[in-house]
Amino acid sequence: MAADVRLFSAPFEPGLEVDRFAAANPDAGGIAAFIGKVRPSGGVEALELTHYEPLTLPGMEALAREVESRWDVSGVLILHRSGLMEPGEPIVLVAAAARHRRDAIEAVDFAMDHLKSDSWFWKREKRADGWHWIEPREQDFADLERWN
Amino acid sequence: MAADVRLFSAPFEPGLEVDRFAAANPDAGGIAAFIGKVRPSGGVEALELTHYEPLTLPGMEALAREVESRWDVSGVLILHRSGLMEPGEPIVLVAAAARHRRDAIEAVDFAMDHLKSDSWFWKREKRADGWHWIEPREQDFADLERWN
Amino acid sequence: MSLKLVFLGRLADAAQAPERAVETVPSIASLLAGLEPDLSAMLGAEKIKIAVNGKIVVDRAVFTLRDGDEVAFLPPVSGG
Amino acid sequence: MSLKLVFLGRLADAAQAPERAVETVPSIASLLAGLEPDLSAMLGAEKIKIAVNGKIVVDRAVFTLRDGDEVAFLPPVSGG
Repeated sequence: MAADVRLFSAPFEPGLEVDRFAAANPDAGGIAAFIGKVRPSGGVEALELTHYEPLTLPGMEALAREVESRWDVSGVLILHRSGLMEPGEPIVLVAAAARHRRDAIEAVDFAMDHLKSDSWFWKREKRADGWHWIEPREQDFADLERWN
Repeated sequence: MAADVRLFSAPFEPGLEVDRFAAANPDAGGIAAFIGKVRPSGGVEALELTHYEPLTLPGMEALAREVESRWDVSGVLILHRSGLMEPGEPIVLVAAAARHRRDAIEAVDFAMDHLKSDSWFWKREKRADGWHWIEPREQDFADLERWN
Repeated sequence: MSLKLVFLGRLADAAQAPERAVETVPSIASLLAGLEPDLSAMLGAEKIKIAVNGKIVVDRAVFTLRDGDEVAFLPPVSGG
Repeated sequence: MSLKLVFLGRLADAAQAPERAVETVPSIASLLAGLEPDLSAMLGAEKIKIAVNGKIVVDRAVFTLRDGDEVAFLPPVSGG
Protein backbone atom coordinates (compact mmCIF):
# COMPACT_ATOMS: atom_id res chain seq x y z
CA MET A 1 0.00 0.00 0.00
CA ALA A 2 1.05 3.61 -0.38
CA ALA A 3 0.40 6.50 1.98
CA ASP A 4 -2.70 6.53 4.18
CA VAL A 5 -3.46 10.10 5.28
CA ARG A 6 -6.64 10.99 7.12
CA LEU A 7 -8.12 13.77 9.23
CA PHE A 8 -10.53 12.93 12.06
CA SER A 9 -13.00 15.27 13.69
CA ALA A 10 -13.84 12.64 16.34
CA PRO A 11 -11.64 10.31 18.46
CA PHE A 12 -9.81 7.49 16.67
CA GLU A 13 -8.26 4.27 18.05
CA PRO A 14 -4.48 4.22 17.58
CA GLY A 15 -4.01 0.52 18.37
CA LEU A 16 -6.65 -0.56 15.89
CA GLU A 17 -5.13 1.69 13.24
CA VAL A 18 -1.63 0.33 13.89
CA ASP A 19 -2.86 -3.26 13.55
CA ARG A 20 -4.65 -2.45 10.28
CA PHE A 21 -1.58 -0.64 8.97
CA ALA A 22 0.65 -3.62 9.85
CA ALA A 23 -1.77 -5.97 8.09
CA ALA A 24 -1.83 -3.69 5.03
CA ASN A 25 1.97 -3.90 4.81
CA PRO A 26 2.62 -7.64 4.97
CA ASP A 27 6.10 -7.44 3.44
CA ALA A 28 7.51 -5.05 6.02
CA GLY A 29 9.49 -6.61 8.83
CA GLY A 30 8.93 -3.64 11.10
CA ILE A 31 6.40 -1.00 11.98
CA ALA A 32 7.45 2.13 13.86
CA ALA A 33 4.76 4.34 15.29
CA PHE A 34 4.34 7.48 17.32
CA ILE A 35 1.14 8.47 19.10
CA GLY A 36 0.74 12.01 20.40
CA LYS A 37 -1.90 12.55 23.09
CA VAL A 38 -3.37 15.57 24.81
CA ARG A 39 -1.23 16.00 27.91
CA PRO A 40 -3.15 16.19 31.17
CA SER A 41 -0.36 18.20 32.80
CA GLY A 42 -0.26 21.95 33.31
CA GLY A 43 -3.92 22.37 34.16
CA VAL A 44 -5.12 21.85 30.60
CA GLU A 45 -8.85 21.11 30.63
CA ALA A 46 -9.37 20.87 26.88
CA LEU A 47 -7.56 21.43 23.61
CA GLU A 48 -8.94 22.71 20.33
CA LEU A 49 -7.22 22.22 17.00
CA THR A 50 -8.35 24.31 14.07
CA HIS A 51 -7.23 23.53 10.55
CA TYR A 52 -7.75 25.10 7.14
CA GLU A 53 -9.20 22.37 4.97
CA PRO A 54 -7.86 23.55 1.58
CA LEU A 55 -4.28 23.35 2.90
CA THR A 56 -4.22 20.78 5.68
CA LEU A 57 -4.88 17.53 3.88
CA PRO A 58 -2.84 18.35 0.74
CA GLY A 59 0.02 19.37 3.07
CA MET A 60 -0.12 16.08 4.95
CA GLU A 61 -0.27 14.13 1.70
CA ALA A 62 2.77 15.99 0.37
CA LEU A 63 4.62 15.16 3.59
CA ALA A 64 3.75 11.48 3.20
CA ARG A 65 5.18 11.50 -0.35
CA GLU A 66 8.31 13.24 0.91
CA VAL A 67 8.76 10.52 3.55
CA GLU A 68 8.31 7.81 0.93
CA SER A 69 10.89 9.43 -1.31
CA ARG A 70 13.48 9.79 1.47
CA TRP A 71 13.31 6.38 3.14
CA ASP A 72 12.94 2.82 1.98
CA VAL A 73 9.46 2.37 3.42
CA SER A 74 6.62 0.28 2.05
CA GLY A 75 3.90 2.40 3.67
CA VAL A 76 3.30 5.60 5.62
CA LEU A 77 0.35 6.34 7.90
CA ILE A 78 -0.52 9.89 9.03
CA LEU A 79 -3.69 10.36 11.07
CA HIS A 80 -4.57 13.67 12.71
CA ARG A 81 -7.40 14.88 14.88
CA SER A 82 -9.01 18.30 14.78
CA GLY A 83 -11.70 19.91 16.89
CA LEU A 84 -12.20 19.81 20.63
CA MET A 85 -10.24 17.20 22.59
CA GLU A 86 -9.91 16.19 26.22
CA PRO A 87 -6.70 15.22 28.03
CA GLY A 88 -5.59 11.69 27.13
CA GLU A 89 -7.23 11.66 23.69
CA PRO A 90 -4.93 10.89 20.76
CA ILE A 91 -4.12 13.87 18.51
CA VAL A 92 -1.79 12.27 16.03
CA LEU A 93 -0.63 8.85 14.89
CA VAL A 94 2.28 8.52 12.49
CA ALA A 95 3.54 5.11 11.44
CA ALA A 96 5.94 3.73 8.86
CA ALA A 97 6.40 0.18 7.63
CA ALA A 98 9.81 -0.86 6.37
CA ARG A 99 12.01 -3.83 5.77
CA HIS A 100 14.58 -2.37 8.13
CA ARG A 101 13.91 -0.92 11.55
CA ARG A 102 16.11 2.15 11.22
CA ASP A 103 14.22 3.28 8.08
CA ALA A 104 10.88 2.92 9.85
CA ILE A 105 11.99 4.79 12.98
CA GLU A 106 13.67 7.64 11.11
CA ALA A 107 10.71 8.02 8.77
CA VAL A 108 8.38 8.46 11.75
CA ASP A 109 10.75 10.91 13.43
CA PHE A 110 11.06 12.98 10.24
CA ALA A 111 7.31 12.97 9.62
CA MET A 112 6.58 14.11 13.18
CA ASP A 113 9.12 16.95 12.99
CA HIS A 114 7.63 18.23 9.75
CA LEU A 115 4.02 17.57 10.67
CA LYS A 116 4.36 19.84 13.68
CA SER A 117 6.07 22.63 11.82
CA ASP A 118 4.75 22.47 8.28
CA SER A 119 1.15 21.47 8.65
CA TRP A 120 -1.69 23.86 9.04
CA PHE A 121 -3.00 23.38 12.57
CA TRP A 122 -3.66 26.03 15.16
CA LYS A 123 -3.97 24.95 18.73
CA ARG A 124 -5.50 26.51 21.79
CA GLU A 125 -5.74 25.17 25.30
CA LYS A 126 -8.45 25.72 27.86
CA ARG A 127 -7.16 26.37 31.35
CA ALA A 128 -8.92 27.53 34.50
CA ASP A 129 -8.61 31.14 33.27
CA GLY A 130 -9.89 30.49 29.76
CA TRP A 131 -8.55 29.70 26.29
CA HIS A 132 -4.92 30.31 25.27
CA TRP A 133 -3.41 30.05 21.78
CA ILE A 134 -0.22 27.97 21.56
CA GLU A 135 2.71 29.56 19.75
CA PRO A 136 5.44 27.68 17.83
CA ARG A 137 8.13 26.28 20.11
CA GLU A 138 11.86 26.87 19.71
CA GLN A 139 12.42 23.11 20.01
CA ASP A 140 10.42 22.50 16.83
CA PHE A 141 12.81 24.60 14.78
CA ALA A 142 15.81 22.85 16.35
CA ASP A 143 14.28 19.47 15.49
CA LEU A 144 13.75 20.49 11.89
CA GLU A 145 17.34 21.55 11.44
CA ARG A 146 18.47 17.97 12.02
CA TRP A 147 17.15 17.08 8.56
CA ASN A 148 18.71 19.92 6.55
CA MET B 1 3.59 2.67 35.79
CA ALA B 2 7.07 1.23 35.56
CA ALA B 3 8.39 -1.34 33.13
CA ASP B 4 6.08 -3.97 31.66
CA VAL B 5 8.13 -6.92 30.40
CA ARG B 6 6.49 -10.13 29.22
CA LEU B 7 7.29 -13.25 27.19
CA PHE B 8 4.59 -14.86 25.06
CA SER B 9 4.55 -18.41 23.76
CA ALA B 10 1.44 -17.68 21.63
CA PRO B 11 0.53 -14.73 19.35
CA PHE B 12 -0.16 -11.36 20.97
CA GLU B 13 -2.00 -8.30 19.63
CA PRO B 14 0.34 -5.29 19.27
CA GLY B 15 -2.42 -2.69 18.78
CA LEU B 16 -4.28 -3.77 21.88
CA GLU B 17 -1.06 -3.75 23.89
CA VAL B 18 -0.14 -0.27 22.62
CA ASP B 19 -3.57 1.08 23.60
CA ARG B 20 -3.31 -0.46 27.07
CA PHE B 21 0.21 0.89 27.50
CA ALA B 22 -0.95 4.39 26.47
CA ALA B 23 -3.83 4.19 28.94
CA ALA B 24 -1.46 3.03 31.68
CA ASN B 25 0.72 6.10 31.10
CA PRO B 26 -1.79 8.95 31.21
CA ASP B 27 0.79 11.66 31.93
CA ALA B 28 2.92 10.97 28.85
CA GLY B 29 2.26 13.17 25.84
CA GLY B 30 3.75 10.65 23.48
CA ILE B 31 4.08 6.94 22.90
CA ALA B 32 6.71 5.59 20.52
CA ALA B 33 6.47 1.97 19.48
CA PHE B 34 8.20 -0.55 17.28
CA ILE B 35 6.65 -3.82 16.15
CA GLY B 36 8.85 -6.49 14.59
CA LYS B 37 7.10 -9.14 12.51
CA VAL B 38 8.17 -12.36 10.84
CA ARG B 39 9.12 -11.32 7.31
CA PRO B 40 7.41 -13.25 4.55
CA SER B 41 10.29 -12.57 2.17
CA GLY B 42 13.12 -14.91 1.26
CA GLY B 43 11.09 -18.07 1.20
CA VAL B 44 10.74 -18.29 4.98
CA GLU B 45 7.90 -20.70 5.84
CA ALA B 46 8.20 -20.54 9.61
CA LEU B 47 10.43 -19.17 12.33
CA GLU B 48 11.28 -20.67 15.68
CA LEU B 49 12.66 -18.70 18.60
CA THR B 50 14.20 -20.57 21.49
CA HIS B 51 15.05 -18.86 24.74
CA TYR B 52 16.66 -19.88 28.02
CA GLU B 53 14.16 -19.05 30.71
CA PRO B 54 16.60 -18.40 33.59
CA LEU B 55 18.34 -15.68 31.54
CA THR B 56 15.81 -14.28 29.07
CA LEU B 57 13.27 -12.56 31.30
CA PRO B 58 15.83 -11.17 33.81
CA GLY B 59 17.83 -9.86 30.83
CA MET B 60 14.82 -8.09 29.36
CA GLU B 61 13.92 -6.64 32.76
CA ALA B 62 17.46 -5.33 33.21
CA LEU B 63 17.25 -3.73 29.75
CA ALA B 64 13.97 -2.02 30.69
CA ARG B 65 15.61 -0.59 33.83
CA GLU B 66 18.57 0.60 31.74
CA VAL B 67 16.17 2.39 29.35
CA GLU B 68 14.37 4.03 32.29
CA SER B 69 17.66 5.23 33.73
CA ARG B 70 18.89 6.70 30.43
CA TRP B 71 15.80 8.54 29.19
CA ASP B 72 13.10 10.64 30.77
CA VAL B 73 10.35 8.09 30.18
CA SER B 74 7.34 7.35 32.33
CA GLY B 75 6.98 3.78 31.12
CA VAL B 76 8.66 1.07 29.06
CA LEU B 77 6.96 -1.91 27.41
CA ILE B 78 8.92 -4.93 26.13
CA LEU B 79 6.94 -7.89 24.79
CA HIS B 80 8.60 -10.81 23.05
CA ARG B 81 7.35 -14.00 21.44
CA SER B 82 9.04 -17.37 21.53
CA GLY B 83 8.20 -20.68 19.91
CA LEU B 84 7.02 -21.40 16.40
CA MET B 85 5.77 -18.44 14.32
CA GLU B 86 4.42 -17.93 10.84
CA PRO B 87 5.22 -15.04 8.46
CA GLY B 88 3.36 -11.88 9.47
CA GLU B 89 3.09 -12.75 13.16
CA PRO B 90 4.52 -10.19 15.59
CA ILE B 91 7.77 -11.20 17.30
CA VAL B 92 8.48 -8.13 19.38
CA LEU B 93 6.79 -4.97 20.58
CA VAL B 94 8.82 -2.27 22.30
CA ALA B 95 7.17 0.96 23.40
CA ALA B 96 8.11 3.94 25.53
CA ALA B 97 5.92 6.66 26.99
CA ALA B 98 7.43 10.07 27.57
CA ARG B 99 6.60 13.70 27.97
CA HIS B 100 8.78 14.51 24.97
CA ARG B 101 8.75 12.73 21.65
CA ARG B 102 12.51 12.51 21.19
CA ASP B 103 12.91 10.67 24.52
CA ALA B 104 10.24 8.15 23.57
CA ILE B 105 11.66 7.49 20.10
CA GLU B 106 15.27 7.19 21.25
CA ALA B 107 14.30 4.91 24.13
CA VAL B 108 12.58 2.53 21.70
CA ASP B 109 15.52 2.63 19.30
CA PHE B 110 17.98 1.89 22.13
CA ALA B 111 15.87 -0.91 23.53
CA MET B 112 15.53 -2.57 20.12
CA ASP B 113 19.28 -2.39 19.47
CA HIS B 114 20.07 -4.00 22.81
CA LEU B 115 17.20 -6.45 22.77
CA LYS B 116 18.49 -7.95 19.54
CA SER B 117 22.07 -8.19 20.68
CA ASP B 118 21.93 -8.72 24.42
CA SER B 119 18.93 -10.90 24.96
CA TRP B 120 18.96 -14.65 24.96
CA PHE B 121 17.06 -15.73 21.89
CA TRP B 122 18.13 -18.18 19.25
CA LYS B 123 16.37 -18.12 15.95
CA ARG B 124 15.98 -20.62 13.14
CA GLU B 125 14.06 -20.31 9.91
CA LYS B 126 12.29 -23.00 7.98
CA ARG B 127 12.84 -22.80 4.23
CA ALA B 128 11.99 -25.21 1.44
CA ASP B 129 15.21 -27.13 2.20
CA GLY B 130 14.66 -27.34 5.96
CA TRP B 131 15.61 -25.47 9.12
CA HIS B 132 18.51 -22.95 9.28
CA TRP B 133 19.96 -21.27 12.36
CA ILE B 134 20.35 -17.49 12.07
CA GLU B 135 23.71 -16.04 13.05
CA PRO B 136 24.37 -12.57 14.54
CA ARG B 137 24.44 -9.85 11.86
CA GLU B 138 27.20 -7.26 11.41
CA GLN B 139 24.57 -4.51 11.35
CA ASP B 140 23.56 -5.32 14.93
CA PHE B 141 27.05 -4.59 16.21
CA ALA B 142 27.17 -1.35 14.20
CA ASP B 143 23.83 -0.30 15.70
CA LEU B 144 25.05 -0.98 19.21
CA GLU B 145 28.14 1.16 18.77
CA ARG B 146 25.95 4.21 18.32
CA TRP B 147 25.18 4.14 22.05
CA ASN B 148 28.73 3.78 23.40
CA MET C 1 -19.66 40.98 -5.54
CA SER C 2 -17.52 39.98 -2.57
CA LEU C 3 -14.41 38.28 -1.22
CA LYS C 4 -14.58 35.72 1.58
CA LEU C 5 -11.94 36.33 4.24
CA VAL C 6 -10.92 33.46 6.54
CA PHE C 7 -9.04 34.15 9.78
CA LEU C 8 -7.16 31.24 11.32
CA GLY C 9 -5.90 30.75 14.85
CA ARG C 10 -5.64 33.84 16.98
CA LEU C 11 -6.47 36.03 13.97
CA ALA C 12 -10.09 34.88 14.36
CA ASP C 13 -10.08 36.50 17.80
CA ALA C 14 -8.61 39.72 16.42
CA ALA C 15 -11.19 39.83 13.61
CA GLN C 16 -13.92 38.87 16.10
CA ALA C 17 -15.11 36.13 13.74
CA PRO C 18 -13.52 33.23 11.82
CA GLU C 19 -14.88 34.54 8.50
CA ARG C 20 -16.01 37.81 6.96
CA ALA C 21 -17.31 38.94 3.57
CA VAL C 22 -15.96 42.18 2.09
CA GLU C 23 -16.51 44.00 -1.15
CA THR C 24 -14.22 42.83 -3.94
CA VAL C 25 -11.04 44.86 -4.38
CA PRO C 26 -8.27 44.13 -6.91
CA SER C 27 -5.20 43.90 -4.64
CA ILE C 28 -4.20 42.58 -1.26
CA ALA C 29 -2.94 46.04 -0.33
CA SER C 30 -6.33 47.60 -0.95
CA LEU C 31 -8.01 44.72 0.86
CA LEU C 32 -5.89 45.37 3.95
CA ALA C 33 -6.37 49.14 3.67
CA GLY C 34 -10.14 48.66 3.92
CA LEU C 35 -9.99 46.84 7.28
CA GLU C 36 -9.75 48.20 10.82
CA PRO C 37 -6.21 49.64 11.29
CA ASP C 38 -5.23 47.25 14.14
CA LEU C 39 -6.44 44.19 12.24
CA SER C 40 -4.84 45.43 9.02
CA ALA C 41 -1.44 45.83 10.68
CA MET C 42 -1.70 42.34 12.20
CA LEU C 43 -2.68 40.68 8.90
CA GLY C 44 0.00 42.52 6.91
CA ALA C 45 2.87 41.23 9.07
CA GLU C 46 5.46 39.17 7.19
CA LYS C 47 4.95 36.06 9.33
CA ILE C 48 1.26 35.91 8.40
CA LYS C 49 0.88 33.83 5.24
CA ILE C 50 -1.96 34.47 2.81
CA ALA C 51 -3.69 31.78 0.75
CA VAL C 52 -6.12 32.54 -2.06
CA ASN C 53 -8.44 29.66 -2.97
CA GLY C 54 -6.19 27.21 -1.13
CA LYS C 55 -2.88 28.29 -2.68
CA ILE C 56 -0.27 30.25 -0.75
CA VAL C 57 0.37 33.67 -2.32
CA VAL C 58 4.07 33.96 -3.09
CA ASP C 59 4.25 37.65 -4.09
CA ARG C 60 1.40 39.51 -2.44
CA ALA C 61 2.39 42.85 -4.00
CA VAL C 62 1.45 41.76 -7.51
CA PHE C 63 -1.35 39.29 -6.78
CA THR C 64 -4.73 40.10 -8.41
CA LEU C 65 -7.90 39.26 -6.49
CA ARG C 66 -11.06 38.22 -8.33
CA ASP C 67 -14.68 38.33 -7.31
CA GLY C 68 -15.60 35.26 -5.22
CA ASP C 69 -12.03 34.52 -4.08
CA GLU C 70 -11.47 32.98 -0.65
CA VAL C 71 -8.62 34.82 1.07
CA ALA C 72 -7.22 33.03 4.14
CA PHE C 73 -4.87 34.62 6.68
CA LEU C 74 -2.61 32.02 8.31
CA PRO C 75 -0.55 32.82 11.41
CA PRO C 76 2.44 30.61 12.36
CA VAL C 77 1.18 27.16 13.29
CA SER C 78 1.34 25.92 16.85
CA GLY C 79 4.12 23.74 18.18
CA GLY C 80 3.48 21.09 20.61
CA MET D 1 24.23 -37.74 41.38
CA SER D 2 24.18 -35.80 38.13
CA LEU D 3 24.49 -32.48 36.32
CA LYS D 4 21.83 -31.28 33.87
CA LEU D 5 23.35 -29.95 30.65
CA VAL D 6 21.27 -27.57 28.47
CA PHE D 7 22.27 -26.93 24.85
CA LEU D 8 20.85 -23.79 23.22
CA GLY D 9 20.47 -22.89 19.56
CA ARG D 10 22.56 -24.88 17.12
CA LEU D 11 24.36 -26.59 20.03
CA ALA D 12 21.21 -28.67 20.54
CA ASP D 13 21.71 -30.05 17.03
CA ALA D 14 25.37 -30.81 17.77
CA ALA D 15 24.49 -32.57 21.03
CA GLN D 16 21.57 -34.33 19.31
CA ALA D 17 19.25 -33.23 22.15
CA PRO D 18 18.40 -29.98 23.94
CA GLU D 19 19.28 -31.49 27.34
CA ARG D 20 21.41 -34.27 28.75
CA ALA D 21 22.20 -35.63 32.22
CA VAL D 22 25.81 -36.50 33.05
CA GLU D 23 27.56 -37.75 36.15
CA THR D 24 28.64 -34.96 38.47
CA VAL D 25 32.23 -33.78 38.03
CA PRO D 26 33.89 -30.92 39.94
CA SER D 27 35.09 -28.66 37.09
CA ILE D 28 33.98 -27.42 33.70
CA ALA D 29 37.20 -28.74 32.20
CA SER D 30 36.46 -32.27 33.38
CA LEU D 31 32.84 -31.93 32.27
CA LEU D 32 33.98 -31.04 28.73
CA ALA D 33 36.63 -33.79 28.77
CA GLY D 34 33.93 -36.39 29.39
CA LEU D 35 31.90 -35.46 26.26
CA GLU D 36 32.36 -36.52 22.64
CA PRO D 37 35.51 -34.78 21.27
CA ASP D 38 33.67 -32.81 18.54
CA LEU D 39 30.99 -31.57 20.93
CA SER D 40 33.59 -30.82 23.61
CA ALA D 41 35.60 -28.66 21.20
CA MET D 42 32.48 -26.81 20.12
CA LEU D 43 31.30 -26.13 23.70
CA GLY D 44 34.74 -25.04 24.86
CA ALA D 45 35.04 -22.25 22.26
CA GLU D 46 35.46 -18.78 23.71
CA LYS D 47 32.31 -17.38 22.05
CA ILE D 48 30.16 -20.02 23.79
CA LYS D 49 29.02 -18.66 27.13
CA ILE D 50 28.28 -20.98 30.05
CA ALA D 51 25.62 -20.38 32.69
CA VAL D 52 25.31 -22.40 35.87
CA ASN D 53 21.90 -22.24 37.54
CA GLY D 54 21.01 -19.15 35.49
CA LYS D 55 24.19 -17.17 36.17
CA ILE D 56 26.86 -16.62 33.54
CA VAL D 57 30.19 -18.14 34.61
CA VAL D 58 32.84 -15.42 34.51
CA ASP D 59 35.97 -17.52 35.09
CA ARG D 60 35.31 -21.04 33.91
CA ALA D 61 38.80 -22.28 34.90
CA VAL D 62 38.15 -21.92 38.64
CA PHE D 63 34.39 -22.57 38.78
CA THR D 64 33.31 -25.48 41.00
CA LEU D 65 30.31 -27.57 39.92
CA ARG D 66 27.98 -29.12 42.48
CA ASP D 67 25.64 -32.06 42.29
CA GLY D 68 22.30 -31.03 40.73
CA ASP D 69 23.68 -27.96 38.92
CA GLU D 70 22.09 -26.92 35.62
CA VAL D 71 24.88 -26.10 33.15
CA ALA D 72 23.71 -24.21 30.04
CA PHE D 73 25.82 -23.70 26.90
CA LEU D 74 24.85 -20.49 25.07
CA PRO D 75 26.05 -19.75 21.54
CA PRO D 76 25.96 -16.15 20.19
CA VAL D 77 22.35 -15.01 19.88
CA SER D 78 20.73 -14.48 16.51
CA GLY D 79 20.43 -11.14 14.82
CA GLY D 80 17.17 -9.89 13.53
